[in-house]
Amino acid sequence: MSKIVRTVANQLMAFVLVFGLYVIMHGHVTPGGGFQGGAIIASGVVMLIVAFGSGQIKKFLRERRLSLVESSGALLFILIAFAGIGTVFFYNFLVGSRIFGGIPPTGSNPGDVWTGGVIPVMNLAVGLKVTAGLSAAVLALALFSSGEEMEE
Amino acid sequence: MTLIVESGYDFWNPIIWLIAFAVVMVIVYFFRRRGEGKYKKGEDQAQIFLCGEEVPGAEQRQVRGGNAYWGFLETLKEYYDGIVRPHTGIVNDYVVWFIAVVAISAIILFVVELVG
Amino acid sequence: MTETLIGNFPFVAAVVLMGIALYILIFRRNLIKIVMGITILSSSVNLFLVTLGYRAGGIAPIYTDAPEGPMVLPVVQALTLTNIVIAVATSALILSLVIRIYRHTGSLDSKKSRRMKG
Amino acid sequence: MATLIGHSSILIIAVPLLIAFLTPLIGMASKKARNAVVIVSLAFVAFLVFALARDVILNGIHIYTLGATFPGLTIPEGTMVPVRIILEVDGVSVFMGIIVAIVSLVAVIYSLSAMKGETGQNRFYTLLLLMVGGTFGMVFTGDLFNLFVFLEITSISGAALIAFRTRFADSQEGGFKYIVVSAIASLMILFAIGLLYAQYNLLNIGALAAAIQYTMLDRIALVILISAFVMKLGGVPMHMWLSDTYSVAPVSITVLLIAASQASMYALMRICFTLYGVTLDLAVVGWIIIAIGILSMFIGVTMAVRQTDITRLIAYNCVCEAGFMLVGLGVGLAVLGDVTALRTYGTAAISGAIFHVINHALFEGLLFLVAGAIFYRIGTRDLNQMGGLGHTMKFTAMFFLLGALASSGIPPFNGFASKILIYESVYQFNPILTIIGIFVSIITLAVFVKAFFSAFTGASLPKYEDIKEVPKSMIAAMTILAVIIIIFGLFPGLVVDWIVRPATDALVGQTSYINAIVGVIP
Repeated sequence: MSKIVRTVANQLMAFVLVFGLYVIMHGHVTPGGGFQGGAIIASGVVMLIVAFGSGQIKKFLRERRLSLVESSGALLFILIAFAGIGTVFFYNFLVGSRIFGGIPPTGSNPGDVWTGGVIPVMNLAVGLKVTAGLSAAVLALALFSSGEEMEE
Repeated sequence: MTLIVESGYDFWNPIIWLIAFAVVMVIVYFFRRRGEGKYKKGEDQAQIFLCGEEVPGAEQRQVRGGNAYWGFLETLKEYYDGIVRPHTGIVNDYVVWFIAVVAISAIILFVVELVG
Repeated sequence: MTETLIGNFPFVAAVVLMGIALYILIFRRNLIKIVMGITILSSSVNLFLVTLGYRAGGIAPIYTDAPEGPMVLPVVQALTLTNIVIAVATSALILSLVIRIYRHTGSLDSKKSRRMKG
Repeated sequence: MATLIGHSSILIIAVPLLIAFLTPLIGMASKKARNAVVIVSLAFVAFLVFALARDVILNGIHIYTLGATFPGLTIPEGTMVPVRIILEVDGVSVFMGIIVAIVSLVAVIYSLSAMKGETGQNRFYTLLLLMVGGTFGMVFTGDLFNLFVFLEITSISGAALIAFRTRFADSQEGGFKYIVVSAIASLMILFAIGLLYAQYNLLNIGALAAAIQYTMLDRIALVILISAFVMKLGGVPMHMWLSDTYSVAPVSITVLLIAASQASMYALMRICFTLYGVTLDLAVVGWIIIAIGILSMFIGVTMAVRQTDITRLIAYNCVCEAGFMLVGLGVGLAVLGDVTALRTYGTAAISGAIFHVINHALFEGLLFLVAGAIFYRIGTRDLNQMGGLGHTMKFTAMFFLLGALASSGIPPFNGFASKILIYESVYQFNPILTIIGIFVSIITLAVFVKAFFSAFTGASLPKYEDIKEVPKSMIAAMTILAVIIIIFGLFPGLVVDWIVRPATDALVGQTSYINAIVGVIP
């Protein structure tokens, strides 16, 4: 792609990242969540692939790192679920604690980010996994169609 | 007691079967021993005999899997022609069969409902 | 009559979409089109589920700055979201398989690229 | 220990998932550590399954509500219906759990040497553990939507595993067919779940079973559910994907695919017996399932006769064995409303079908492992290329013979024990079914005689003279299955009393399943 496209894509990526992170971290009070935010960031990666070509992107989005991030996201999710096992698996043990412990008022409310217990943390974990997983999948498909293989 | 499988009609106990099997095996062994003495290893008796012709090598002698049951498949050729034709291996046909089964079982279910 | 038809329009749309998807899956041999058929089938099921949860005049089931009034059912929306996530994974996997099939056999036709039958 | 068993139903599902995402991280550091972790975790899961099975059979249904303040809280205060994801483990569930536990352990042990030369083993073990977790989830969950999710997890990871060896074009095609068929089946299942949810606003199987009315929409949902699950377990005429996928997957995965198919069989049982139960039109639905079963038996075995690819031959035999289970199940379903018929032969038919499920997983698993061992050594699955392998691969030949005899229902192996249960009970329902069954068994023996003789007997061919026996871990995996087959064959009464009978009672006793969720209805 031309230099203009590449420059614009470069600048836009920052906004895409911010928006994706916003959607991930506000998943428990507004529409959105880990998957949606992760998909937004991955679509930013698609934009970069279109602008720069899959060969360029492959150089700094290594599969090893993506797989590391993906695994740790999934691991974080499951570990949080395991952490509640003192009571019951998936028990929301953070409610009332200092991290995301606020209890939202019932009924219509302006929305408080500092609520939800483990749910925002799980959203973050899912967001990490989906960002890495979808980027890897898109990159692999792009490399496939240009005739290369992803390195192991 | 717990060694027996009851089917509501009859029972099955493999231990009894094994005992019977062992008895039969002992009888078979006696028959077999009667002929054993005449067999001599290493002589022509132990060789393959093919009407005096030279015995072909292992590659030619082996009955291949594709040749087994040739007669069976040849006799039932019409049945097999009919049964192999639907196995096209095309993924679209798999979907067709699924929808056909849904449709046929739905029709059966509703027709029986209306009749009965 | 017309009112019930308009009220049930989303259900009709879901069924029509399902019909289109099944048509594609049965009559289109191109592997990419089969993937599209599966995606459309998934969308039709999603539409059906979301419609189930609709209550007349309902708003989105989010309490953040929610106006007064009834809300639509959130459970089916959760089901739909799960299905969307699964559909993404499925189509990514199928597409990568299609590319590999194309590499091996040089064809995207489900009849020409088939190697196993009988 | 009591705490461990209390949480075991979720641990059985969650530990494979946890280890699945841990394996890539461990695998980057050391391969040996990764293999050890995978095996130890699956052994731990198998231990939990057996402990849970003992507890469930002695103390009754096991409930686990995710995210509640205590596990038994199915209906929280202020709600009328179960709201959370609930795992409900009864006799059938633990029975299926035992199958999955055995099979997954065997598959991993076999993979250790079978997959040694492949690239991307980290991903292989991740997907394998995901598939194991998904299969466990399918059999333990008490929630219809959750069943769908676990079905999809199993299907997606299964398809990726079938196509894992990217250098074979056949594998890619098999994976493609599997995922297309699975995706369509699962989406139709979700549609049917939507139909049920539209009427009752419930997703929990127990609560739904208490409320179900058998309306017109319920019938449509029933037809779709039955057809989709029968497609997933490979009943004729929707069996064609099965031979294409089972024959090209790495064999350790094929063994898991069999377990996944049996989990679909479990789902079919749940739908017919627990969810709809006596409300449905028993005779008609029973006969539909019997008809599919008879077709599967007949077409499966006759197609197996003409195969020259050894794994395809065994795959068609799988279709045939699935037919036996469907017939037993259909007969049991057809007489479910009739108390005397149910007591005289109905429960025996269901027991036979359930017993055949575990036997099927064992002996077909063994046969596939043997076929994989042959492929590992000589690099082909074509029976026309084989011959005289028994001279050098003695153990493999023995194992094949054992699996073949068990599969064709030759006494005293386990296949005979379950088949005789089906024959004798089905005979009282309709004698023709038994006659077809015995006929099919005879042809099954003929099929395996062909396979055994063309692969293992005959003079040793010059090109295979220096073929060695397969590595130890593959032998070990096959030995585990062979030993279990022999034990099940010699003591079928114990197996029936300990695990099959509780499973049958759990299937027939719909009310206890419902009461465990919604409480005793006054």
